[in-house]
Amino acid sequence: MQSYPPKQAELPFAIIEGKPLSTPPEDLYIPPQALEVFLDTFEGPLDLLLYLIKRQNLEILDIPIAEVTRQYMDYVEMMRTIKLDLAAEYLVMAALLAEIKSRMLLPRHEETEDEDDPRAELVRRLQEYERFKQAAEAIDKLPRDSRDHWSSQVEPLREQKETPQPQVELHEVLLAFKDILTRADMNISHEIERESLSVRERMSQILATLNADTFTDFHTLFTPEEGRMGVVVTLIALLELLKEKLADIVQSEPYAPIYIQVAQGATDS
Amino acid sequence: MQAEQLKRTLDAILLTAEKPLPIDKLVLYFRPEDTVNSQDIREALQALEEDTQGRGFELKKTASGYRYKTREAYKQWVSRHWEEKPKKYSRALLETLALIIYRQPITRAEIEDIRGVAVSSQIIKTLQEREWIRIIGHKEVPGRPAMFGTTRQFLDYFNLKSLNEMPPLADIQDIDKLYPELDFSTEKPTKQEATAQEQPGSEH
Amino acid sequence: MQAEQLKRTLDAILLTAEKPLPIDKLVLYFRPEDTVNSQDIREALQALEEDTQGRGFELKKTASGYRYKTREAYKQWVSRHWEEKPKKYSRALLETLALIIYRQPITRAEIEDIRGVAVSSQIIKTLQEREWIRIIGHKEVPGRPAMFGTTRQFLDYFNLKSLNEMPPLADIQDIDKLYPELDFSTEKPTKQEATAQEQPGSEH
Repeated sequence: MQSYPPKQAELPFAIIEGKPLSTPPEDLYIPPQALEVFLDTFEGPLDLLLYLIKRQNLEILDIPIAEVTRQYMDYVEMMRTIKLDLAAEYLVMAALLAEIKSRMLLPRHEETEDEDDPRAELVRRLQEYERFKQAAEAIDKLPRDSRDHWSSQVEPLREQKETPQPQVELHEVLLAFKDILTRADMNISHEIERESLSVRERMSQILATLNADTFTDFHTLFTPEEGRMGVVVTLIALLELLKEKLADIVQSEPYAPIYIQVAQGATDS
Repeated sequence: MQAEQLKRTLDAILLTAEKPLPIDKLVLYFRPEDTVNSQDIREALQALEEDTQGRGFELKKTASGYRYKTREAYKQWVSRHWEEKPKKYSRALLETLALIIYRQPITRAEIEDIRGVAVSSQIIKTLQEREWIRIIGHKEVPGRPAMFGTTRQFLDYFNLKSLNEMPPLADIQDIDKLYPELDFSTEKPTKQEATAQEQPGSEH
Repeated sequence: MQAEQLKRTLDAILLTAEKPLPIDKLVLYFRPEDTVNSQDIREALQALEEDTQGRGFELKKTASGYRYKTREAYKQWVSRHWEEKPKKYSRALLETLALIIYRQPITRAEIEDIRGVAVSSQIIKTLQEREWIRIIGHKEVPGRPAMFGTTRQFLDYFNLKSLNEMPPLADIQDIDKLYPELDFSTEKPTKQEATAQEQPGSEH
């Protein structure tokens, strides 16, 4: 084909293997419904750029910067309009693209011919990122423990000797829990503290009592000797189990005995 | 499935089983298209038993099923695995334990959710072997994951009569209040504190 | 100890080991009166390896030593032991891991530089808790950031004897050579590194 005249100011929409393209292929765009999962889908601006380039079957070494920039900006704009929390990195990249675009629009002078292509640094970063993206995929395919094979669990026949168990102080457990609370967000920590321990404990006790195949009489779950407090705790625990759908309550007709059973299909271990 | 392939498959299953497996459980490891029945399994197990003749382990049948065990003759050497001093429990194990204490009944996925990282099977296994936690039921969600709770042995070890004697969350959070930069209760501080004052259960 | 007895003893030891065992650790399982040396063990291991030919498991040698593992061919059946599917790792985690593998020692900032996006603390924590990575030093720049590297456990987990067994990184196309007709600078043509293949560092 004829050699393409090097006109800096007007880039065609895309150059694929030296051929200028003036109309965009059909499958350029991420469908709008996919926008919601945008931030989950892309591992950052480099990943998004790679996607845009690959979708157009463009040569990474010769990115039509104007078009890619336009698409990239479109996404960033859409992200912002639906108020997704856009990581700052996306905006930094937007600025960089805009800068490269403007530099490419500038006519080049003879005396500055040793200047690099303004895209070179970006291309280098894209290529570098792509290598590790591929490496990550290769790593995921390596056979690994507990997914592709498992280590022997053969039961040892051993001499009767007491092996000392690690000692634990209660405050160590509490310190560990404090750490969790510190790390967990408000939502979770709030949820944790709403429920009282005695109710939680009673929930476990009731669940352990319930038999999968038979009904348990409502009354037998209560121990009057525990006093009013204990009965109330049992009742709250029971309600909590019902609420979390861990147990079912059954009454065949009004005034008939009330039975509790493990939630449909559940079996006690 | 061919007899030879069945034998090797059973070999792999038995090698990694954490408890003895009876034939009716072993059948469940196979899909319909494997066309494997109890009789096939019985025969394969017999073949495996013969194969282990010259080895350091054997196929033991007990009341609850089949399991590979090392042979008596080698127990003296095998016991050396446990000659080291007891190790300390990891942070991950203590955090998992704390969550089971305060959030029981709780599934492994829920623990992972709060901790934000995967909980290794080894941790759950260690806690179960120590008899500090046990499976108290299964949650009615896809996969029917096991729910864990604490045991009487756990209470005994820590000299507690009941979980009520565990410090309430308020106390644990007080430690946090010394470090306000941890932005623990910045969002809705009053609601947070109001609830935190409650003793577990006592006000109900 | 006779060769045959040594072989079976090792068989029993390896079947019940909770981690891979190297030869120098295996030697410690024997008493002086057993008169067993490294060379005896090496030979016995080789014999054991041959013995597992027709079985559902194999003797795997990884960075930390020898361990019996089920063969991949049977994973579909063996995985039935567990209700839950094995955890999938996110792309973010795998990419971070890839960078640590191939570019160690590397700081978090350097990882973020190449990925073009922040690395969450959670990912680093998960990788550390799995003991796949560890801090191997601090970079002598302001802030002295931690530098990460992979561990022996990582190699064990992925059944590698050394990092050399990792597939090499993909080639980088040379930007200047491929498109000479583009208006690239002709003055300094090979700014890009010409060496395409990169192996991860063999030491860790």
